[in-house]
Amino acid sequence: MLQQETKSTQNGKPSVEELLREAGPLVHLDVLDNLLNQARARSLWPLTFGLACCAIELMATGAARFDMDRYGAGVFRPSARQADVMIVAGTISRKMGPVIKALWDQMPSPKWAIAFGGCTIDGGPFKYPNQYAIVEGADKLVPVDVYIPGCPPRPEALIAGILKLEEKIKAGKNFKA
Amino acid sequence: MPELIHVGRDEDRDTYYLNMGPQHPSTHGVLRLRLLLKGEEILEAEPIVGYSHRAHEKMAENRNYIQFLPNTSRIDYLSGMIYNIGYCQAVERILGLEVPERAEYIRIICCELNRISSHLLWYGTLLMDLGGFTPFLYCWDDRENILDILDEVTGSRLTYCYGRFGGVTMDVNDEFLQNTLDFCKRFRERLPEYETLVTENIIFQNRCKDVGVFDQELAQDFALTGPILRAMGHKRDVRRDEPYGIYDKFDFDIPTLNGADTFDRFLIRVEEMHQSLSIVEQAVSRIPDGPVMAPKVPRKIKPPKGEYYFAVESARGHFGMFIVSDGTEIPYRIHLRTPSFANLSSLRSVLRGTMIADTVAILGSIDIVLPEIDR
Amino acid sequence: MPRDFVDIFGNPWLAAAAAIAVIMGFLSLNALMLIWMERKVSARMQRRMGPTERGPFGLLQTMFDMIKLLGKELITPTHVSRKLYLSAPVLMFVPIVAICSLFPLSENWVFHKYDIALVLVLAFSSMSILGIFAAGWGSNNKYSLLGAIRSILQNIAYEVPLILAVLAVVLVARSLSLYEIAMEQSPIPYILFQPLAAVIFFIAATAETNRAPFDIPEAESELIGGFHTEYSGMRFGMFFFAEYSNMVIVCALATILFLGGWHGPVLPGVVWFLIKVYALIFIMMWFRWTFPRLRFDQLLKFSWLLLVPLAVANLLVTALVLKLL
Amino acid sequence: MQSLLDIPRGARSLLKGMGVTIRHFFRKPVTVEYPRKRAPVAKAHRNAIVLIEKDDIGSHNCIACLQCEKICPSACISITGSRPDGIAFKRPDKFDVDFALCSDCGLCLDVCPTDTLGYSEVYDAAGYSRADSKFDLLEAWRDKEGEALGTLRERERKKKEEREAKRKAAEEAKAKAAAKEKAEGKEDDKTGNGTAAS
Amino acid sequence: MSTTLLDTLRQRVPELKTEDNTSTPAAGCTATHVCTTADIPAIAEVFKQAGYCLEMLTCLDMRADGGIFRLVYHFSRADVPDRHRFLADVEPGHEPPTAALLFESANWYEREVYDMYGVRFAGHPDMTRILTEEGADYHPLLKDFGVAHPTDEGNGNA
Repeated sequence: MLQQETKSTQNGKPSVEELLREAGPLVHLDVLDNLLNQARARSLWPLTFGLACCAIELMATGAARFDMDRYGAGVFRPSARQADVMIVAGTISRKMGPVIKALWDQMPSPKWAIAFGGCTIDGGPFKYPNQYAIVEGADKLVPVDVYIPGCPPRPEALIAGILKLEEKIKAGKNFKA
Repeated sequence: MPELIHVGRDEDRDTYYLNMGPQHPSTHGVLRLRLLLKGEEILEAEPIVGYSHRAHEKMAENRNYIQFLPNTSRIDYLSGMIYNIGYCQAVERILGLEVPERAEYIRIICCELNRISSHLLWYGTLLMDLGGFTPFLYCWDDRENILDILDEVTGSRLTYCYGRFGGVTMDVNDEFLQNTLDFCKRFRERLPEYETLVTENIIFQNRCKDVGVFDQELAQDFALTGPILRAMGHKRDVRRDEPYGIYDKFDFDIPTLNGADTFDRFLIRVEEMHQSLSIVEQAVSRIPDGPVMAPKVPRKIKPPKGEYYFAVESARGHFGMFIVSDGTEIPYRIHLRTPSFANLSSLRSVLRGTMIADTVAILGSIDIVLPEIDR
Repeated sequence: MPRDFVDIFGNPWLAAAAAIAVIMGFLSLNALMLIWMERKVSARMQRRMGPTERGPFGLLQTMFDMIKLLGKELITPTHVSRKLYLSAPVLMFVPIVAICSLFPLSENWVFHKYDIALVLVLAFSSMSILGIFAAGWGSNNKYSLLGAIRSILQNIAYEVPLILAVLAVVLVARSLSLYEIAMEQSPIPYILFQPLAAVIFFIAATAETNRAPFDIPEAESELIGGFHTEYSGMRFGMFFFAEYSNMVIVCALATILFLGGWHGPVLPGVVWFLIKVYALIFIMMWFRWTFPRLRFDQLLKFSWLLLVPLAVANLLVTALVLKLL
Repeated sequence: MQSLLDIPRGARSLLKGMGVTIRHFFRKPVTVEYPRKRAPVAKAHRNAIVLIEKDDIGSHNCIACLQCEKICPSACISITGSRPDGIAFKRPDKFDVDFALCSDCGLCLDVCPTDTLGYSEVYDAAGYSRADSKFDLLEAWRDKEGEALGTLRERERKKKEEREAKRKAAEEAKAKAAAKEKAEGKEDDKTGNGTAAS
Repeated sequence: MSTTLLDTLRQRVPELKTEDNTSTPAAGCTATHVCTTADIPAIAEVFKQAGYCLEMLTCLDMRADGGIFRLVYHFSRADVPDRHRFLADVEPGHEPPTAALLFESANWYEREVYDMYGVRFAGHPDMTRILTEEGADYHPLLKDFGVAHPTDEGNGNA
């Protein structure tokens, strides 16, 4: 029945989609969605996942001076089932690619990824023509939300990245980069 | 990444494979340990490496000598300064370049500070593997002080590119020297605090004493170097055996113990921190004035044709660079003989018969850095 | 005699429902507070600041964690045996609520006056181990299996000295009802009579809640997540919840048995009771952030070769002394 | 397990260990609350490279000699330059740095003939896409470019004038010298003639 | 001390060409020896008795000039700094004998040489790849593998 309805829009009657669009959703879930987003943004549990040099700066951010725990992000969960954000820190070698993909799939659904360091953005200092050993960029494996350049970036850059990720989560659906 | 349980039943023992996979809180990076277990006891241990292979040696063959500098501090990013300056010293020895006295002293100070910061990070991660989280944070607090001092003059916190052929990029001012002395004094006051918190802790001693005892022929079989070898009674240190730079002008002794277990390897590294502190203090007190860069450095580095080998003592052991030059500006081959590659291969025979909790302790006491193994 | 819930509500079923409501309220508030307290205490001991950005002193941090966990996807892996896997959090949580109803908080704050409350507490507390085992065995993951086996052995090993220590107190108080034990200690808390029993009880209690030097079942650095490796979302939250509630129960039991429950000079009974409980919880947290983890076989040897003989000796000495008096 | 005598020693070591942590419990934490207060960063800290203002031109002094592009190990600098009229050196039209590839080695700063490369103060860059780590270094100097070209042309003109002045002075000097020689030459001729005539 | 070592060495391997490098410190070893791959086990045995360890084993791709792979062995002594370098040439396709039976460290070194150059070692307990990705069918460090030939002034990336 819906299909015929849409076809008869030529004679000026609004089609069903327009009607639905005007009426808006029957149940307003975005208030709950907004609450959940606010909570998700304020408690990001990273996955302990250091690959190379940037992993040391990741540990430095968790340590005493820069202390990610001030933002609730200090709870490093070793198991992928309990982590929210995967901070890819370090060069991704080709042999490590499938492992990262598997870890990403094991994480429960509202999950985000931070590409921490030049190697995870597009290969960093290890990028040269015919490079056979590394995956040039984490976004070839996982959908990355925040990119933090630097080799290695300072711990403050990671905290800035986490704050940017929080804004992105808080903005929810209507987030514009 | 635990696989499904498939219990392999051979005749009398039910064994199963456990995968301390590439992503594991205590494998210090991306090492994968495939353990054949019977209950908690390990029958077979196979370290699988290669998960952070970044083709350093291939990159050495497509860029000239000066452009390989940033790679050197990323091979072993915990003793980045030692590797970076070791590479510069290797090429200087090939070219016969003379480095001014002040630059040599600055190099010694920065290398020893880097060694202390690497040992501090090892200290923290070993304790975290054994379950005590607090010492990890204390170590990081002291390590941040070292990073600030080195940041002041080298510009980076972890992967230094401070050395150039013929000297160092930036001179050192008095404030840097004063900061170093303050750090040494403050760190010496803190070490007894670590002592009471960890070394005398009865639980820690039980977890480390007589755990992972290396028997003597392992040293020769696996070409072990560094603190592991010194914990087995061999007084071997590249700074003393094949002196490079001006290490022969400083008096520091090489700590050796012959218990060869996790606790002795722990004590060796703590003692090495003391020694490095004394080296830094001697260097700061006797640093001369003068230039930090050799007067005339050839614009294009073209080492004469031939095979060269140069070794330095990194925080983990004997790091050697086998450089083959064919006279052009691009190195023909640079092979990086890294200490952890040999040290880790000894895990195959050491882990037999130990328990999982011991694997973590032994792996922590061997102190490996994965990209240095996978190059 | 205090008016307990049954007198207040008349109908026992209503009283039970009211009791459960009160307990759930207290436990959930308490868990939120304890998780925050643990993160702040651990941070302060490690020269850092802990959660500060969420609310004053980061108080709202745990609330946000709980809401986020509620909103997470509940992954049930295919290779998991569903019945065990799904029942584990419930199995772990039910005994806790049951135990809480047995504690007399002060003179007239008691849910129901049982004369053998102590036996019930010990019975229920050994039930929660079933939850851990169901979680470990059910999630068909080698790490969880190892965690489950370890936790059973550990709980059995530390149940024995726990009970022996409690027996020593029962001998002195000559009663099994928590209310009467607490009443006996009005002038002098039993810790002065039974210092060794108190120490053994506290060590066994720390091991019972899988914490501090005895946190072998969920040893993060060895077994990734221990028995709760495969749990995500609010199911993992339930384990978190159960662990902190266990802590409260064990410390409450310790205060009633050894520190004289609600007796204290000026403040009302309940406040004294809560102060003592939270002091003991602080000591437990202090343990956790100071000591490395015991290896598994050392842990068992420590209990069987050291705690159990000491507890038995203590029991004999107490019996002898009571006989002579 | 260790012998029974060890228990007091063991217990004492545990208690002393706990003493250390409780002492830290009451000490002030060392955390720097990053967004609110910023830890002091070393002046020499290497972040992304930028063009810095050089010797009173009012803008950078890059002459697009491509030395830094050649030496860069990870090839993250790409420059195209052209010679504006009236200036001896080239000026860059495009100076892009892909900071994600940069390894902070500092070779470009060593190699720059006019020392116009420096390190930026921004150490906490984070973005939502790969493009956020690709910086265009000329952007900061685009508005000052006109004025800089003016000063450069004016300096060029001054140099040209100096050169002409020097050349003219040299010619005059030569001319004067030649004139002086002619004058001496005439006297020689006179004396010469005299001698010859007598 | 090392003279007796050289004598026992020469008895076991008569046609060993030795060149002394003590005068050139940059070479980093006391002596360089050129031998054939056949007598590597014999050399390894001599050094094992003398208490030396196999510090390094690597390979050079000399197929451009001479059509051979050159294996480089470094035997080094524990307490006194004394290092001997052995160069052994291998035709592509031949399998040199393994030293892993005598020196355990050779196990991983030879696996790495196989991984990077494709030179297989006969008698090696576990001749598989060690560093490159699973299912890799290339040997990366060969000279003709995937590198834009570096021009003299620019680097390989230009």
